[in-house]
Amino acid sequence: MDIKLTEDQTQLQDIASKFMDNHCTFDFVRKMEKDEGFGFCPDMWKQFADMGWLGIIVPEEFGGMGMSTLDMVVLVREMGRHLCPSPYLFTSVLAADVIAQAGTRKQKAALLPEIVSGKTIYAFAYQEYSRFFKPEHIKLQAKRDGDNFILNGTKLFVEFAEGADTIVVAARTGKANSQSGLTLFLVDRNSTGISIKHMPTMSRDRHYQIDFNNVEIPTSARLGKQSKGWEALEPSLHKTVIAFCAYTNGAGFEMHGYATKYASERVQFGRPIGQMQTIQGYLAQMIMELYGADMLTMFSAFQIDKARHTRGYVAKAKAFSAETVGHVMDVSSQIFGGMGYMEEQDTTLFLRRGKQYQLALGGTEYWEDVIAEEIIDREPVVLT
Amino acid sequence: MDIKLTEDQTQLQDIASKFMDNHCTFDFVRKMEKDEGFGFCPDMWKQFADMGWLGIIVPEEFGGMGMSTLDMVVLVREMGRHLCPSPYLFTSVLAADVIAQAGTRKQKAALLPEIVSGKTIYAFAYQEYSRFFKPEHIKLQAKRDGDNFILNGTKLFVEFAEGADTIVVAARTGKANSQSGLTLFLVDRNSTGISIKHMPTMSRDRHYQIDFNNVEIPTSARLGKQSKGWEALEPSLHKTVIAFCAYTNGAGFEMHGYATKYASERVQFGRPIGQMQTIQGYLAQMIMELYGADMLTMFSAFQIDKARHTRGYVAKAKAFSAETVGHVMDVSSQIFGGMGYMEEQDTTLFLRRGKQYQLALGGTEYWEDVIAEEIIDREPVVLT
Amino acid sequence: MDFDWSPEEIAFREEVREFIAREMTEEVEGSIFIDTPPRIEFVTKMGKLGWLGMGFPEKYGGSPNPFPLAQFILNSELDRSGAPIIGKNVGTIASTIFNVASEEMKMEFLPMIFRNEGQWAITYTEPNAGTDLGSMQCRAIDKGDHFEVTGMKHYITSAHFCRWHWMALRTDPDAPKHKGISIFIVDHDSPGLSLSRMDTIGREGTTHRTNQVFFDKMKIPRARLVGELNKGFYYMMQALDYERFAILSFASRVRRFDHIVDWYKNVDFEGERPSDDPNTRRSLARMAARVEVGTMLERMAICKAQYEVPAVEAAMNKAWGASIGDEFAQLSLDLMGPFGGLWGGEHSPFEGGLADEYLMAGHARVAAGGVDTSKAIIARRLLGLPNALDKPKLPQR
Amino acid sequence: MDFDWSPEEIAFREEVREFIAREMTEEVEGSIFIDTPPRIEFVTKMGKLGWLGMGFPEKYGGSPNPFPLAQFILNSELDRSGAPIIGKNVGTIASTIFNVASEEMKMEFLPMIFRNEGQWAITYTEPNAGTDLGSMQCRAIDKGDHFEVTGMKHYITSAHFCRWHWMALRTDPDAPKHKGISIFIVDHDSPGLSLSRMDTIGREGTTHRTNQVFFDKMKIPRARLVGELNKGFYYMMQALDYERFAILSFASRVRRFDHIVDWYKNVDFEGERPSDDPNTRRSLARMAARVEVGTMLERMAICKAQYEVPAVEAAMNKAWGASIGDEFAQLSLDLMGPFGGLWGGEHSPFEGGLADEYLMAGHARVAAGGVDTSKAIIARRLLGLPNALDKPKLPQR
Repeated sequence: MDIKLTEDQTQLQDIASKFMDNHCTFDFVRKMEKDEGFGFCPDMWKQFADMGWLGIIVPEEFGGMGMSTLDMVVLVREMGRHLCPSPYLFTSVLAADVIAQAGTRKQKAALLPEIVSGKTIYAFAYQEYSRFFKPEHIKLQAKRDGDNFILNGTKLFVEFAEGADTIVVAARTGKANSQSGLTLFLVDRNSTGISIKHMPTMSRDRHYQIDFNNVEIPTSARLGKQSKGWEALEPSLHKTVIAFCAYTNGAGFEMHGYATKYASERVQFGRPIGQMQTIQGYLAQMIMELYGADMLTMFSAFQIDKARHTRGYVAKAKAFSAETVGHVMDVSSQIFGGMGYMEEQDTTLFLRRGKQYQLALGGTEYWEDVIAEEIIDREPVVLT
Repeated sequence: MDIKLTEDQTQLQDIASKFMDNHCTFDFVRKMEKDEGFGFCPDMWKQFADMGWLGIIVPEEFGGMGMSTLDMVVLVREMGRHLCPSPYLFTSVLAADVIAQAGTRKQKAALLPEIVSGKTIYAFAYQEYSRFFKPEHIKLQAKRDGDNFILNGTKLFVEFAEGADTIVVAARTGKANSQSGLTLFLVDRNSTGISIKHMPTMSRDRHYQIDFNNVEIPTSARLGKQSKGWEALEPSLHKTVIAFCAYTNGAGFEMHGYATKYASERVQFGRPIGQMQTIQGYLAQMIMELYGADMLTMFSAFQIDKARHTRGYVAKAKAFSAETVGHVMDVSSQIFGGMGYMEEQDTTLFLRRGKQYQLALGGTEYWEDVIAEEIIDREPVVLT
Repeated sequence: MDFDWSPEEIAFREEVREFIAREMTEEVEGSIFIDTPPRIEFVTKMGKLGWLGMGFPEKYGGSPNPFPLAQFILNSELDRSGAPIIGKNVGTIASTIFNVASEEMKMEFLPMIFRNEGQWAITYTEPNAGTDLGSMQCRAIDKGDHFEVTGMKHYITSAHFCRWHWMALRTDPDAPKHKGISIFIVDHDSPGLSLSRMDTIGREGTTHRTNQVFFDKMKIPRARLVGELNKGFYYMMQALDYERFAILSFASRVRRFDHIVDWYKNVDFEGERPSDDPNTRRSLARMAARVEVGTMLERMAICKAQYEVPAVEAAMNKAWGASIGDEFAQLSLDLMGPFGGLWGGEHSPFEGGLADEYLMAGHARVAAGGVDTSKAIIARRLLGLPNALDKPKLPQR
Repeated sequence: MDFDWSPEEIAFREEVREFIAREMTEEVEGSIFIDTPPRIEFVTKMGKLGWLGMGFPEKYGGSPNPFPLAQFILNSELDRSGAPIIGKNVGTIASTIFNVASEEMKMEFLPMIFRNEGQWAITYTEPNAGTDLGSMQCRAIDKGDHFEVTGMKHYITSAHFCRWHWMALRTDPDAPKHKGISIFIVDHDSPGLSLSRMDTIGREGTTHRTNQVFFDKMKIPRARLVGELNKGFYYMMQALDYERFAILSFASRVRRFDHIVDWYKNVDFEGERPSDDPNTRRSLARMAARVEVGTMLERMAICKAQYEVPAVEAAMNKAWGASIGDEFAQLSLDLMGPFGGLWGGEHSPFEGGLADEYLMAGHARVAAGGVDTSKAIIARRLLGLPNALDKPKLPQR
């Protein structure tokens, strides 16, 4: 057992870190928040493609780098450190993975190279009007009509929908209020009947409501088997959730670093505030949580790569990382005193993201329910 | 509005405090823990009677002092400060109150003076094999049989049952699994068919399991109307719960005082540990919680005296006092370092009681459910 | 012990409620974070009723105090309804002027404050003197008939619309740091004074503006020195005890909690009703008890206030209130799933208002000395423990 | 990154598991709080297998270390099964002797330790020197060929059955307090040494006995001074880093948590099944994630241990483990309603064992320096912040 990064991983991390330092500055993040385009930078996306990042987990036969989940997570953590806004997670993790796993040979050959090259950007339409993240709660209907499916319903929290080319849609084709009966579709973002509305968020990122009003799509747009959508989606979703954990952990580490630096420099009552027991207690508690969240995330990625049963680990990683990012952004901001709440202070970029990240992709409550199912309702899986 | 004690209350508090200082020492409490009798001191009970305490809320016409709930609570808080072991709560609060409220004229005249004089000691048999404290969970059956009722079933956590003369029993005479359908009985502790078994607790006090095996009692032993037992009991139970809160708050204040004193005297690293920020933070947090619990308790007692709707306040007082006593005993013990966990150290008397008190008479979970019912399911009551 | 309001207290509360019902408009309520003309006008109306100068002598424009808790009742009702409360102008400035200033200064400023003529900024904090106000460095140099100031202050919240500054400046750089500070009343129009805007975090239009204030050879007439030279730090500290109490009415927190409970009772996620969900119920119940504790600690403080300045109780109010505010800002979003991250729009509960509260909730924990400072006050003044920031102090044997 | 055990690690683990399956009896398992003959015998058997001296040279009775993590795997399996773990004898005493003692002392004591002959007590703490070990006052006066000791120690946990004391004493009362302490090996039979019993809180028969140890003109031969005179404090501190790591296997906590989950899965309160209750489920789920974090922090520490002594990681293990232990001792009782207060008897889950754990859970938070001390170590050594107990230390500009 050894948790040291491999040489390749260290190199990837260094390259990513340097790239982000240079290109994903706080000014850049602020600019993207106010961007009149799609909230991310097409030039940067092109650079991601040039570095091979867009195909990091795409099999080599389709032009990707065929790297592991663990490798991908190392990269995404660096993006998170810099709060990098991009449709990376849903394009290069979720869409790339679910196409590679569930797509037909023809779909893979046609679609994966376009992900790798940066030509196609994906969004992910899953969440509907529910506090939870359960597949049971999906109601958007897909009805077969000759050679087409007709989609009707509403999706919420579709990130970067407006800048995307294709939307991965989880729709109901079978039994209501059940895990089964879902089907995945790859829907052209410009299809007739789609209307998109911005949903303002604390992080000023790009989430959208999409209304599907009799949207006609060809049967060829179906991904995987009919009414087996959840089975196809779940493993890719887990991979995406773990990548998101790495992203939020990275952001947490970065914020913690700023707070630590400030605490060691800010003098009040004749000593740096970081010499006070309470401040030390806050910082020490947070760094333990961050290490714990990070290790859980890495461990889950490792188990995913080994193709083991990982639902419980993913759930624990997400529940704990979520709590951690919320807690770290909140308490670290407090260490800055009043300054932590001034718009011009760069750490507010982190504060505004903390709670939103905590609640994204299924809040703590949803994932705690999953943990309960794993520890109570099923027999334990002994991992070596 | 004024939260100062009245002169009479101050006097009562002073007398109680002095009495307890003299008679209810730590040695006494330890002696009662190991007592081969009933776990309380009959002589002390006699003194309670002499001071009029046993009849503090009994109407004057039945020989009592006819004082308010608030007065009683002031007294009980002093008992709690000294961890005084006695059947006071269930005799002089619960039994006295429920007899005064639900008893027939004849029952009152016969039974209340015997409470006041110290002749009859009561225990309270309510809880059964359930994690919760709901009347719905009562299953012990009382069946009418001619001029008698026949009781069958098991009660748990009956405090001082062995030393009691009479047991207030909540039994089911009607619909199962419902608040309604309960009836109260006053059962002679020596009735045939009763068997009593000690339940060991952390505080080494006297809780018992009582098995009722075809226990025959006369219909005259019924208290209040048949199958209206919960309606008769609930107000008295609230009063008892509030008295118990006062008791645990008193214990909490006392323990906090010991921890504060120790912190200001114990020197490590060249300063009293009470000069360290973390220790100050613990002590300050706990004293806020104690004041809050105490005020909520006093306020609830006041509302009870005004005969207002107090279910929500009682629930909040109990839920919060319970959490507070658990927290205060735990953290205060830690302030003593290793010494806090040595049997010979007197503060362990408090530590052993903390969690048990927290869970007694309905744990936090039960009372939080009650709060939820009050704030969510019913329209708010505007109090002036 | 009597937890009920007296008939005269109830009568006064009714009077206040009627006033609010009559005078409160959406513009007054809708701008908690910004002081606007409608809010200022609202306060002026209270001044006309004599509510600003309650308890001060009539010769200074004051009015008789009907009973000890009148001001608390007034503030509590104002706070509950989202109206501006009687805060620093009366609590800090008028009280200090009344206690320590010259007769001339009293005659000049007190009536003005009680009529709400001219707004005030409290101009204390500097980049290196936040919680640790004793470290302030911005100097007022004694030039005989006036003092000269060059330097800056920051996080000054009302500076962009104030008429006067209630300003603390260092007047003796050689004295121990707490013994070289004085208080001045400074005309905002003084030559040499300029502002630079700083905004708190928030959605456009809801942020709280604060300011950096710069001084370039600004002159302050000697007559504007408040009380004695170099006593400023003690004046500030005395006022703080009172301010902590006066400003922190718990009523608005109770009101917000009630609104949140209402929201959870009434919202319907296409069939999923949060108020049926056991975890949501338990979480709200737990919070309800903790909010109630806040109202109880407040009751304790106001009862004490009838006899003396409730310094310790005010610190408890501050610590509990700010902690609870943070807890329930967090909780209210946590229970909403992804909707908790919204900052406006159709699906955002309270149009993003809860998100705003969440973002500033941590600020309440650190503002005005912060929760940890309040706990230190409790530890020292109530529990008698030595100051953790002083040199190690061995117990007396 | 490889989170899997290697084939040789797995093989060794199997060997350990087989040993435990073969040698473990109820008497060994049933006495976590007391060291008994069956437990001592169990350890002696491990000594015969060479497991106590792993990594030490064979000339001192040691045996080759199969691979870096062998000792951790051994301890983790022992801990998981409730067997005695390889603790202070090897981690503190043998390591320090090996690193600093004379060749003679190594030859005399190391083989004895690795064969588990003669038990040891760590005799450090005094009434005024708990967390602050540097303050110890009990003196060893240099008399040339021996040292003479009069005074006392307390909270000495194995003193009533030990053969040897690993004892820290003040040898220079005039030096700065950390520079006047030395370590000695003291024969328990030394004339002038006597004991007085102190018990921890607990049910009869389950308490942990500790001792006060008194010295009346006790002599220690000079040859029993370990390493250099007055270097004792540094030896103690070095050993502590390692000890924090070695002693705190998380396995037993995981095992206890699994037992609690099992209990909640299987218990039936006449139809009410806690594992169907959403609040119980959520509480256990939350705790499960936090327990898992403990296993992760432990993994981090053991991976680091392959390269160096994981001082910071060990402090995290200690802080997280003790906090989590307290949290779940509390939680497991909280979810039981009134049954949580029971201390044995028919209705008491685990026959009162959970109550015992609850009562001692706070002790784990304060023992061996405590959670706050561990956090201070993290703050200083990982985050580079100055010691809060030192004089104020301004940052270098």
